[in-house]
Amino acid sequence: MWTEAVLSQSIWVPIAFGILVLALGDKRATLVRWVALLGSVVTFAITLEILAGFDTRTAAMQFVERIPWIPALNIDYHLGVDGISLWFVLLTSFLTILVVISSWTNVERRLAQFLGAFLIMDGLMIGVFCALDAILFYFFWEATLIPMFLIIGVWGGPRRVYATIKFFLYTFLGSVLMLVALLYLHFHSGGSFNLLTFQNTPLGMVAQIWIFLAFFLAFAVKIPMWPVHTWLPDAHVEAPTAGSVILAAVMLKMGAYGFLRLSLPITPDASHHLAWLMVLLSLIAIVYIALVAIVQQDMKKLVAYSSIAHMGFVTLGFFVFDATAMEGGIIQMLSHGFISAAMFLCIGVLYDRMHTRDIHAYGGVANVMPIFASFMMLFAMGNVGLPGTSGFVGEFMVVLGTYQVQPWAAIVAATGLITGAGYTLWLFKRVIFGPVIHPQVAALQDLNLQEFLVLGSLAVLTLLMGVWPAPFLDIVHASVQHLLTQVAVSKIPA
Amino acid sequence: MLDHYLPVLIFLLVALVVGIVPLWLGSNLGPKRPDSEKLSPYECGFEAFEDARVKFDVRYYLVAILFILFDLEIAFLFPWAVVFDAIGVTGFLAMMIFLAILVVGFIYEWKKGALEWE
Amino acid sequence: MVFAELTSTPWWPALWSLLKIVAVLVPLLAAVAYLTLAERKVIGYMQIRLGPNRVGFRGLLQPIADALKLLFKEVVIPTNANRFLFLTAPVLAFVPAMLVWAAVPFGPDVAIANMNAGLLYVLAVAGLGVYGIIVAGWASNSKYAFLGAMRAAAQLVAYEIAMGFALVGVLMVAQSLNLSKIVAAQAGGGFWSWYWLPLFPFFLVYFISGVAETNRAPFDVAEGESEIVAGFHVEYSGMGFALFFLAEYANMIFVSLLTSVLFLGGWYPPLAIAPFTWVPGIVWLLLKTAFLLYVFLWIRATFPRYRYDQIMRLGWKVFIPVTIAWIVVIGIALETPLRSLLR
Amino acid sequence: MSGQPTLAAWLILGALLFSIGVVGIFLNRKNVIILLMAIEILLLAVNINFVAFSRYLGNLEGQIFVFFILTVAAAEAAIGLAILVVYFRKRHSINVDDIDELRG
Amino acid sequence: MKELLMPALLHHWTFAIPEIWVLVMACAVLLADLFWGQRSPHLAALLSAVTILGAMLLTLAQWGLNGSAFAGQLLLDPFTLVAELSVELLSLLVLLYSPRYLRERSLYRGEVFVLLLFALLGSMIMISGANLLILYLGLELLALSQYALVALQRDNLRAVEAALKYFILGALASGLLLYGMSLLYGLTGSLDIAHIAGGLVNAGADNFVLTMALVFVVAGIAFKLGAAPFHMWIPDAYQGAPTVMTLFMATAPKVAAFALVLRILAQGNAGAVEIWQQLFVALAVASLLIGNVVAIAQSNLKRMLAYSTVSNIGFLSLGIVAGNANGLASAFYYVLVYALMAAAGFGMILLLSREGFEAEDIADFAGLAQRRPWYALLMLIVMFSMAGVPPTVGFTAKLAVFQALVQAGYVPLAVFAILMAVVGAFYYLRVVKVMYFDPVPQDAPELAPDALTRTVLGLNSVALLLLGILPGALLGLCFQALQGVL
Repeated sequence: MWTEAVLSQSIWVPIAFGILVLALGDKRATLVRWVALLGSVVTFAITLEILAGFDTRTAAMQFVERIPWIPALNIDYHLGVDGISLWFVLLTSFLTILVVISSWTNVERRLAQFLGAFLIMDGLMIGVFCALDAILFYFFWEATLIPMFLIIGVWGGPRRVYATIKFFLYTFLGSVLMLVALLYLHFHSGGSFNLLTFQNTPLGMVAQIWIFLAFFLAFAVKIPMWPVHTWLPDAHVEAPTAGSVILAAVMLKMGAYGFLRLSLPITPDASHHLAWLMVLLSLIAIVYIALVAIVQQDMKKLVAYSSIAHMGFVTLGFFVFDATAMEGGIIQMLSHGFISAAMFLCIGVLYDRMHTRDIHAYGGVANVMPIFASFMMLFAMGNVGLPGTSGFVGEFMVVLGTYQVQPWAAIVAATGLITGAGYTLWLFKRVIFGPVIHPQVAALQDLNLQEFLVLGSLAVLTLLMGVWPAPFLDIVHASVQHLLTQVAVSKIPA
Repeated sequence: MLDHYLPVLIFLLVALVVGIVPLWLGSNLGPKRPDSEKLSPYECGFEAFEDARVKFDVRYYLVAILFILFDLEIAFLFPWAVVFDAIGVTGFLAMMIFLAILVVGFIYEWKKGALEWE
Repeated sequence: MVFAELTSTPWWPALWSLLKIVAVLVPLLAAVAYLTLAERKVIGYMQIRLGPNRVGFRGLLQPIADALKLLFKEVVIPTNANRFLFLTAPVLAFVPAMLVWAAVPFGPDVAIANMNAGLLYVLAVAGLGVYGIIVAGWASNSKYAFLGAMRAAAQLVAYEIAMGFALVGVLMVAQSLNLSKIVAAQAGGGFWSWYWLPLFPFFLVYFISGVAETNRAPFDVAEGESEIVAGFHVEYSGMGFALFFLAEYANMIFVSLLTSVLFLGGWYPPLAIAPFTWVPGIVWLLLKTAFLLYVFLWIRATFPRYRYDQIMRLGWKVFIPVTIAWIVVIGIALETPLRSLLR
Repeated sequence: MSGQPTLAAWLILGALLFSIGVVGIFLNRKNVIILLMAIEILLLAVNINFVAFSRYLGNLEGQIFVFFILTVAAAEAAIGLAILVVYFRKRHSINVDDIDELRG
Repeated sequence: MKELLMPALLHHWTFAIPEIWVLVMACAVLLADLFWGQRSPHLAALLSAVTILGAMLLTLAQWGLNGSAFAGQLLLDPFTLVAELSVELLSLLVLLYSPRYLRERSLYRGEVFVLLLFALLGSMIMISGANLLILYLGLELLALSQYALVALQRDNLRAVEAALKYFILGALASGLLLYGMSLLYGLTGSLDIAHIAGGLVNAGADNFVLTMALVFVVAGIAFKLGAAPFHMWIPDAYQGAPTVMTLFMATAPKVAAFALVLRILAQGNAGAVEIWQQLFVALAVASLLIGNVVAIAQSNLKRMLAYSTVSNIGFLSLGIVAGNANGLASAFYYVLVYALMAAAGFGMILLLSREGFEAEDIADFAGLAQRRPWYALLMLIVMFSMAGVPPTVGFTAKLAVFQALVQAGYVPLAVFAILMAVVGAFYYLRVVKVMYFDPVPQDAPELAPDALTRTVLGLNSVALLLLGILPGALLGLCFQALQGVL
């Protein structure tokens, strides 16, 4: 019984720990830290259990739990994972550990609330990836906004209030229309809220397009795609490091995941019909946003824009309807989860010491922080997508897959790779290399234990995925195939 | 039905005539020698210098409110009393309940001093 | 023949009503006039003095003289008074005092208008009289008039409730709002079957309230010559004053008559045996009325004026509880075998 | 019957009175007492409707309703006036335009 | 023998026993306070609590029963049970919230509790009434008690002004409702809800008059609910009234007003559903627009919550627009949820207020998260619940309403409403922002919360969260209740 509800455990255990941490209060800081760490580790252990028991041969949902939740509206508490969602569950629970460790010393104010918020976030985000009921999905989806709103607003930078309200309203506005779409589907599917039922519900083209657009708004804002991305740089710049990590590494993935779980299978015809738009927007993100990133003076803003550009590869991969590209997109999501998290953590390391993110304030960091510089080098390479890092695998697969379907799009995307290299390496050069100009930089200390642990584990993963991506792909494979079959079949009633 | 009230209408006219004619007669037959003293309001020795309608005791107002309420209870009692025989025990009990509630209100007023004048 | 022709014309009902009205109104005004004389005489004798005795034989022409005097008096309208309202007020007081008579039964089905809702009509019209008083007090723009009007209104209102409750008791037993039928319900025997006996508390309350409602001593604080110099009509002279005066006395007579109708068996003789039954019913009714009027005067000569708070206390704290309690008693009685005592 | 007003006539009277009441509430800028009177007119208009319907339907329920409306109107007037008196004592005005403590 | 003792009119009077109990006890509390109130100041409050608890027990004791008392004038049906239980619960909540606030303002008097009980009685009668006259009497009993409650703080000009405005517009609303009732009566010759429904079908009723009747009835109900454009009294009354009274006004009476919708419109005028549906579309659009947009400009929390009431009534109206059992059930659920949220919102103001100080400005909440993190968290739950963000109960309420609306085919209206929900989120967020992101002001007054209010508020807010996570039971109850009567 206990092991059966493993998905529920992975959702509710961190939330319970979060509440416990809140209850412990800010005064018992050490205890709070250890309890939070325990919570995140336990959660990760539970998600590992899922991985261990996962059957890669089938595209069906596994570890399914289904009990009536709101019987009056036929809403179920319906959880399950397949190859597409499994990695994100693990990514979430893993990154939460890193967040807890990285916040070990550098959060002074309201520590319990800070860690509590992240633990609760952990559970809610896992919930998003596990939910198989539309309302449950929406429930977790929206609920994640509250802790993130507070994380940015309370522990953020000087313009945090503006940034967090913008973040909240943008994403809220984006997602509410999804609710209408879900309700419409509910009505047309004969009173069910089961996402799997939705996937089999015949829909006319017009309805599909409307629903697709409603979903698109929700997911595009979250990913974010150009032109609804403007909340992201603000949010990242003002968010505390840990907030940026979760935001970039997990919350953006929720949007992409939404396309896979909802848009594509539920509205396949509309997806095909509007694929040109998606590809176009993805390319704009890859090219234009990358150009925007180059001119940024703020390190975090730069990485934020680079996130948008990288997510462009993801959406590109999804909407060319090619197995390689789609798997590439998923791998890119994971890889970006590690690398963007790492980049933000690196910036955090610097920021904790210098309290500025202005690129010009740095220079020659390698001289005083050699270990840090090595790590950052690795992550910068990953961000650029050099072979041997996870970034290479994802982007290469996307471009390759796209080339087979739409060669010109692949060519445009490839130029994005070059621009990406440009801004990342230029950033790296200006910050890490060169002579030490500023006296503050000269006084920098290298990584401490926590920072080393965090960056080290991410570095291992980046390299592992870069050199041996097969196990990651194995898990994804069956589900992607299944999804593509679904997308290929028209749902328009004859 | 309405025939019963025709005399009342006529009576109303007659009464108006009987009331207004003497008034008119009086004001024509009587002398008209006004002077300022005669036309000033009655006072006990000092000049009447202000509008007399400004203030009055709020208790008059309280009485008025209590009256409205009680008078309407009577409006309920009247039809009830007229058909007392027809409505039987039920009607009687119903009105007793009503009166009981009324009495509760009455006791409240009494105890709160709404009926005191000094 | 001429008569038959007359009664068949369409305006006959109106003419007939007019005749009846005149037949009531003229004696009424005469009665009012002589009631003023009677008042002075009766009180005079009670106080061992003669009363008016100069005009006419033993002063019998005194009311006529008074009327003429008032007619030729100057009508003074105070400077700051509201002229229209000031002149309207006496009419407002006078007209209802007359109108109530439309419902009075002088015998079985003998009335100007024999209404089914007669009692309701009486209550409604009588209630209008208070407007005359309030308007007079307001329009005069005099402190005394205003205070008198307020007092009068509050007092009228307080006693109206008790009066209403008393009437409810009558209705419960009589089962009709028609005044003729109420009298008829008291038939059958003699004075012991009239309502004054079983409804004795109501009888008392009703009559005393009647005294209060007409602002008569000892409830005459609204006029209170010695306190607020005639109260609401302090500013009135000549016919304006006369109309208030007429209204008050007409009301006195009316209250007496209605008390006779409701509680003293109306036109029925005290004993339904030979010598009494020879006398016409109307005579009995007028005799009873005259007796009650005498009581009015008697009370005035005997009792000192109440203080205002005493008046209010009597109305609110004695009469209302007593009447409510008696309604319950009567109700219970009617629901039990005791009803034979009432019907 | 020719002498009797028709149902429509009564209803029009009711509607007119009702309109006067509503207009009185919304257009009156002077005195709160007038507002209270407008409310009374409103209720009386309703009463006319009820009585007219009751009479023409030969159904007593409407008249019973009128009794209750009258009572409630009295209670309402009592409370309304009480509030007004308290207000006047505090504000020394019953001018409608002066009721502006709360706004936004 | 039985016939003699229990004549037809009194038949089945036991079905009305909760109402009878509250009436008798209200009178008893009045007298008890009158005679012994001086010596034992808590008597009235305690007795009132006993009364409400007793009423809840009596209501529960009738669970599952169906019937009607007094010749069909008071109905006992599933809706009556659920709705009465909820107004009793809400009144109890008000009672528990109130003592300290009342004591500090010398309002801790028997009258308050008696009026509260009478208001509760009025609500209960509105819920169970099945006759226009009975509904009207319940309505007025409730309204008159409320006017008095608001004006009770005589030395507070704003409270008295609020009472005055509330009174005038409330009386106008009664007038409108009555006028509509009179037309309904004229059309059908009956005051009885069931007969009206039948009468309309038989008469094939004159459409113009029927439309007029429903316009007036809906306008009257809209006034009582506080739906725009009939919302003018809400901001002033909410802001000016003593907060305890506001707390009450925002809770039980809204449930009762919904009962009017059910009884008069859904049951009495089921045949004319298209007419009142359209009217509620207009009300919903106007309420959502005005409530959400104007609320943004408010700096006074009570006033902001008042406009939020208007917007919430807009959402509630969406369920009524759907017109079927599904829609009304969701609207019913919405109103219950709204009442709980409003109770918690105003409860927070109560908690932070002290003698001579009302924590009613949004600025008074500045930095609350640093001073009292738990209170801030509770308020956060309330605000997000009002904004309709999961996992709070506000989300499930909006969900229920939207699903009914979409099912009834009003997708564009649903989209509009949901966009308005986002606008609404903005001003709720502002409160959260002030509590969490703003610094504690220098001259912030001391907080002196008391244990009772704190406990009740905690329970109330946690309920918002728990019901949000596990809404199934309550929602199911609402659906059963409505399906049982329609």
